[in-house]
Amino acid sequence: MDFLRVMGELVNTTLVFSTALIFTALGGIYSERSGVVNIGLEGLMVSGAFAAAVATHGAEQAGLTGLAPWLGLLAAMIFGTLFSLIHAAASVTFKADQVVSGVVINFLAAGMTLYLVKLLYDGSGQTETLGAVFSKVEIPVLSSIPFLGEALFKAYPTTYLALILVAVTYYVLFKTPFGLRLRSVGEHPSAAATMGIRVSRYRYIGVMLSGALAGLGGATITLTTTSNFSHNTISGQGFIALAAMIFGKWHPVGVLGAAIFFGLSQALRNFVQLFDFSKNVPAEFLYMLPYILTILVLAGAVGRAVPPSSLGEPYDPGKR
Amino acid sequence: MRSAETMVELRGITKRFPGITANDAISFKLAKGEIHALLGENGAGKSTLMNILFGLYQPDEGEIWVKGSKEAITSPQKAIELGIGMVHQHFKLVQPFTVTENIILGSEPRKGAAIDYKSAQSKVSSLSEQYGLSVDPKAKIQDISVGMQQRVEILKTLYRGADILIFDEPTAVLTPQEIQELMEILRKLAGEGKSIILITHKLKEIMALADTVTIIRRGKVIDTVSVAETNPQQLAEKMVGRSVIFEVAKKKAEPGSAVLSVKGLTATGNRGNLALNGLSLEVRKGEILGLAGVDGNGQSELIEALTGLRQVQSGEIRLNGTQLTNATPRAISESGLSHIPEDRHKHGLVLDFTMSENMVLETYYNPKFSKGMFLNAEAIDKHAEKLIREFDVRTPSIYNKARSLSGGNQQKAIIARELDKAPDVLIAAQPTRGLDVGAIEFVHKKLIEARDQGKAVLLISFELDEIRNVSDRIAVIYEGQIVGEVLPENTNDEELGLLMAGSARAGKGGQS
Amino acid sequence: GCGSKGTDSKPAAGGAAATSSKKGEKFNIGMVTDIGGVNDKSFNQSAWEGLKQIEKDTGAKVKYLQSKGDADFVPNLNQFVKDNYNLTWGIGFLMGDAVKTVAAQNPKSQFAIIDNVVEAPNVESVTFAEHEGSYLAGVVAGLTTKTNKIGFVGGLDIPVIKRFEAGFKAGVAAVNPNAKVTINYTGAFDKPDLGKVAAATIYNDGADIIFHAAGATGNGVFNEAKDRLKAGKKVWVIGVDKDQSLEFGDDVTLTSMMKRVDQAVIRVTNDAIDGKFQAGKIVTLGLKEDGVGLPETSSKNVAPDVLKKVQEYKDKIVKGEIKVPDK
Amino acid sequence: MNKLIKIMTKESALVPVTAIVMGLLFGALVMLAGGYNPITAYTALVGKVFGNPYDFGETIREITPLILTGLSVAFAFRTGLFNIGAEGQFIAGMTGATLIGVKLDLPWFIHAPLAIVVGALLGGLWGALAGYLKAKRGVNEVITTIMLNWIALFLSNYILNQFLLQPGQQRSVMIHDSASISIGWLSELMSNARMHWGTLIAMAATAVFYIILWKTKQGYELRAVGLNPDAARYAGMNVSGSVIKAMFIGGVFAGLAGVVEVLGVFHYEVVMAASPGYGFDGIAVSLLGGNNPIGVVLAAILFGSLTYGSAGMSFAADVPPEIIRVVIGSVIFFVAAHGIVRYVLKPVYAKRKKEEAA
Ligand SMILES: Nc1ncnc2c1ncn2[C@@H]1O[C@H](COP(=O)(O)OP(=O)(O)OP(=O)(O)O)[C@@H](O)[C@H]1O
Ligand SMILES: Nc1ncnc2c1ncn2[C@@H]1O[C@H](COP(=O)(O)OP(=O)(O)OP(=O)(O)O)[C@@H](O)[C@H]1O
Ligand SMILES: [Mg+2]
Ligand SMILES: [Mg+2]
Repeated sequence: MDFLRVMGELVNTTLVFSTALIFTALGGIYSERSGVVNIGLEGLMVSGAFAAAVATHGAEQAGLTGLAPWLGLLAAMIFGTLFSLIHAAASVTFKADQVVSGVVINFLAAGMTLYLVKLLYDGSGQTETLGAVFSKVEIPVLSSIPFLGEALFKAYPTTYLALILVAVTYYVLFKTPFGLRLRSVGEHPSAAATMGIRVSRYRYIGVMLSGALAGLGGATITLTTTSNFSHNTISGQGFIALAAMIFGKWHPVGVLGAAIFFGLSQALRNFVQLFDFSKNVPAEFLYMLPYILTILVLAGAVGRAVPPSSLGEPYDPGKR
Repeated sequence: MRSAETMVELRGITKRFPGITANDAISFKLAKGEIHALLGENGAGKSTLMNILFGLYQPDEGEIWVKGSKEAITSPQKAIELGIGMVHQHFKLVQPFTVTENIILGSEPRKGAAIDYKSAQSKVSSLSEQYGLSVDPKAKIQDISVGMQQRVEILKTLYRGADILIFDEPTAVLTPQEIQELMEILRKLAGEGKSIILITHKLKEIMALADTVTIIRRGKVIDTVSVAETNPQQLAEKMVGRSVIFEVAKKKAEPGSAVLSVKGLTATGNRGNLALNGLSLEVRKGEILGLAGVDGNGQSELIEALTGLRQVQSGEIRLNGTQLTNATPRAISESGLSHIPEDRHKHGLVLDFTMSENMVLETYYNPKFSKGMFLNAEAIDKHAEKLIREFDVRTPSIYNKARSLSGGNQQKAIIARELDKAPDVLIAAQPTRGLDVGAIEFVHKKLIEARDQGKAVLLISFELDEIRNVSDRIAVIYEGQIVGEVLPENTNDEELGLLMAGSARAGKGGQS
Repeated sequence: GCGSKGTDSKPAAGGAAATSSKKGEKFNIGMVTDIGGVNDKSFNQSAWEGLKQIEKDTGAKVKYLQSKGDADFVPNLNQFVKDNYNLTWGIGFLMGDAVKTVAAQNPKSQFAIIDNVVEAPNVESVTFAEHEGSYLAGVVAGLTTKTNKIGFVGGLDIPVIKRFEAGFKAGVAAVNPNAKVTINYTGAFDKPDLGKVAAATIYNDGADIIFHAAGATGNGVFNEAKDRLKAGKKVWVIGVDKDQSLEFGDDVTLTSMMKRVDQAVIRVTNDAIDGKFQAGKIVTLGLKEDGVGLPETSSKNVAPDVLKKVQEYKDKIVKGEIKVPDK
Repeated sequence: MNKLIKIMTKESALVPVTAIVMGLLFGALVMLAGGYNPITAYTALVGKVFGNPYDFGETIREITPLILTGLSVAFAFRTGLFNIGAEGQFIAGMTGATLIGVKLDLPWFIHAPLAIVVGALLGGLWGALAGYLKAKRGVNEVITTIMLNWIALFLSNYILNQFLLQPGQQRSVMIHDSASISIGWLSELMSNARMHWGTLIAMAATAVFYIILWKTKQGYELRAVGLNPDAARYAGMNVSGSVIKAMFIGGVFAGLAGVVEVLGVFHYEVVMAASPGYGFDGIAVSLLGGNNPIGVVLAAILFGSLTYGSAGMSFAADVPPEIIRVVIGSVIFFVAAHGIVRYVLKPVYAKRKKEEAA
């Protein structure tokens, strides 16, 4: 086995697994940096995966083959944003417990999307299989560099988009007035309020961005992996993204690292099966590998993650 | 008093909260260039009134006039537009942000889509020069002293061009030096034509600084007087409605043997710095040792080391001769040490527990309050009833949450709990912070009573008056060491100030 | 589902459309699915298609209940029993114990189960000799591979799937001893992402054919193959349970190892309607009974000489000359 | 009766009841939009739950594990921890009970209790593991519990495959009858519904939850740590110990849920392709019940009845059962966002005030 090539493929596979996590965890950052806990990421991913499947299928039917997956992404962002409004309304306007509200999102998304699938597709439990999904893009010249070419320059457009969004998020959060205000609202809402910042508005925006990005994350899975939407298209990825967000310390670059780590440990378990020694290891232990690795790394890592100070606290100007 | 232009006029402001009228038809006038003090007991309604002026609360009745026109101040944004700035009782600063970020938040200079940090920093620097408010624009709030934080708060308002400044208990958390500096700053601001409302419990500050003072009691204006025409005694009486003794009456201490002895204590602080640097001290039976010092010289670390909340690297702590170095908080507490903590909300109380539950926070497991693995609710309630009666803690019932009590009453409850443990040593850290004169009087009385019963009391305070009035002996801490010991009757603020500033000089006559 | 429009699967639209003269008029047939539901593109769907066919042909009333978890099996079966359904199907291996319990408690009701054996006087069990069909898939793969590397992607490492693996490996070995079969169990039947990456790993390793027995996880295998095709690299997938070329297209589907669940359901149900229900019987459908096998559409992609070989091996298995291992 | 109305219209009861009604109404709207008849559907749902002894018994069976996983999540919440790991603890409990139930052969009065205890302990240990990582290594419990869920799933599959497998089946060997906690006579009474002592265990667990938290020294510590860890440390409590203990006790509750499913319902454990989901539902139950033991029981009853009844809905009214998740989700939404409910109830309050004034 050509070692370089195999390593290249390992990185490549890692990125495939990481992409949806990056989108979703970035979304989580916007919400939680604004002070709103978001365990509804799973549900938001579900809504995005659903919308992407439906929209792409629709576009396909309309003959927009090339454009179809892009329309799917767009629809996922819109639908995810709309869905996240439920969370925003409950936890910002009505000051509901944010964890509860996140659970609501997960329930509603799971129920609603499948119900809609059944209505839209004649009682079927999943959407039609999509033809017009994303395929890997090879970047000319670069993709023929040994190792690096295989590792980085043969990827889905969504992967490139995710990486770009990491940079964009970093810029937005730490360089722009919007980011400063968003973070201030999550750290100390009453301080922000006394500076004339509308806490609720920024929290709404934070949650809606998380909806849009988690929607993208869900769409990624539909459009690069499953090619349809069913009850198990999203099964736990949202929670892993939540973990990635915490592991990444609510920072876009940290999140990128965490998502890549989770992706790598998933990819590893497949690669291990190529080697003969793995025959002597019970399969179940290979399946556990990613999760055990995560715990070991976290337990060994120094420094606790400090969440935004006002995370989870509804802002009530009258409260002291 | 100048008969200058009126900047703010409040007419008949009334604000009701469930069960209480916090402001009852309050009228008030602020003239240009004036420093106008607001005086009143805890809960009198001062903060509420100012929060209304700053747009955080809406009044139920009354009118607000600013610079001659009637205004509806519906949000802080509106208040800022009208040139009103407020430095809150509890600072409104974003801890992980830099000084600059905190100041520009909400009105950031831009370059393209991004914040123009360069011009922001230079603006901050020039402002801070103009008003003599020195700050490090790049430092994070979490890394700077309280005094510096307050300067940031002031800069925030100046940055927005405020000419009406509200200060809600600005000196409660400052050291004497910082208070001096702040007074200078306030005078300077007034001199530049800014109008200032100052809330404080410290009559000395009012006398030294204010032009006019308005006294509020239970939501009503009692009187507005010119400072030139009044004196502290009169102000205090107007405020509480009875006469107040300022000097605490105490008989001379009769100290016995050392109960708490600390030798060569070394410990690191939260940021890895050497916070305690071979510190030694002794507290004797029947005396109050006052520990004076500027904030950040190791006081907090010393308290934590003594109470088992911080590990020390070397040195030893003995209580009645028993080794308690690096013992657990419980072991220390059981050996006879009680602790009135500096931060009553963080350490002193579980705010969402009932008062009854809070009164056994350190003793719930004693056979007195438990049977086997179960709690004895009856005994716990009885205990709470007793303490609350004895210490006059004002709460509707023992089943109310600690959160619903005022700061003064919360503090009384903590003192009751700590003294009830019948300790040999009592550590009282900033025990009167934020309390009104009446409450302060009560706390001081209790500390002296404890001393008279033969307890050893270690009083840590930034208030020099408090240290000098209450202590029998004063030790000064500087950079993790005791740099001097003096007797209160033989010293003055100046000498203490010098010691606290680190001018190494052995205390005279401290070894009585 | 299945790419085909108009699969009428709105739950129990009822047999109202049936004309009055049909033989199954007063006959009610229930079916309990596992969590996958009747649109799982796998055995549940196949079984339901069989029942829909029955409804059309005989006018019998058919209805299904989808389980939300293992605990639902028993009450769902009971729902049909209590409504006096004439025959109740339990679909899938997992339903074994539930069918057994409910059958014992309701000796007067009739049950049938797919993929598992329930020994009870009122149950007919239908199982399939997956290893026999997989053997033929192995023959196709062994003769078609150009790289001598072949992959197998399984769902859970459980006896049924082991039968697929064992038969497949034996088939490959019989015709191409040099070919290496890489085995990958993904640990899930519902994770296309895992299937996709497993396939990518195996294809990257040089394999040009993958046989999957992994339910929806296998969809990922197809997706990976399609991805590669788009990038100009031709690889094959061998589908499972149904003729998956109908779903995923001829350009990546070499052939499929079909389990004719629909046929089995139709046969047993028809017997029941005709009053010839073989209660207590255990039927194993292998190559001989056409319960398993490769679809007609195989001829599109499988070379004629390979198909000829397949026929030879099939005959031998049917005659009993070859005994296919099942684990 | 008047008294009952008074209780029902008290604000504490009125708000959740209204929230439930609003959730059901929202579900009805969704059904209408999809072309289904909500009245038929809800009638079928109620019929499925109360229609006959069998279904009523099965509804109780459905509710039982939800109470336990709900308690598990609620207990951790009370100590300031978010236990997403009830799922894994549930599986650990199942596996423990199966191991004892299959491998040992003892008289019933030892066997069943032992299986229960071992399962509960395993669940507890699985929880404590996350607690330990939080207390000693500072790892966020949300991450570890999510990871431990997966590890539990695969580890349990490994144990089943390796030591307990019924040859040719995808599940363990049946547990010995002596380990069963099914109640034969009651099942017979309820037309074979799977009744078991686990329901009693769940009720007992509810009482234990209450007693531990509000009557014992330990519970006092746990609550103090949950509400203010700094003050707890100041008061000499062992904060990291409390974190571990709380996760352990929470894990015991979730483990018991798994135990009763094995010993009372299935009598074996299957090799699972995916988590059974009781732990995640436990989060919803706990939150719906306000992390309060009685609330948890009521929430589990609601949750379990709706879930079980949804099969009736799809059987009799052809409504896709997914809709019930929408209903449950919106009930929780309205309970959480009680601002909306209060707004809706405003006229009621106004009227009451008038009456009182009169
Ligand atoms: N948000 C609130 N909700 C309910 N009641 C409040 C609220 N804020 C203030 N109050 C009531 O208003 C009264 C006045 O409180 P306020 O904070 O204005 O007092 P204060 O004079 O600033 O006291 P202190 O000297 O302790 O700062 C209090 O007694 C309290 O009962
Ligand atoms: N959320 C609240 N609801 C009702 N009353 C409150 C609330 N918060 C505070 N109060 C009341 O406000 C009054 C003053 O409270 P406050 O917290 O300002 O006390 P304080 O003396 O200023 O303490 P500190 O300065 O230490 O914060 C008290 O009488 C208290 O009962
Ligand atoms: Mg105040
Ligand atoms: Mg105060």
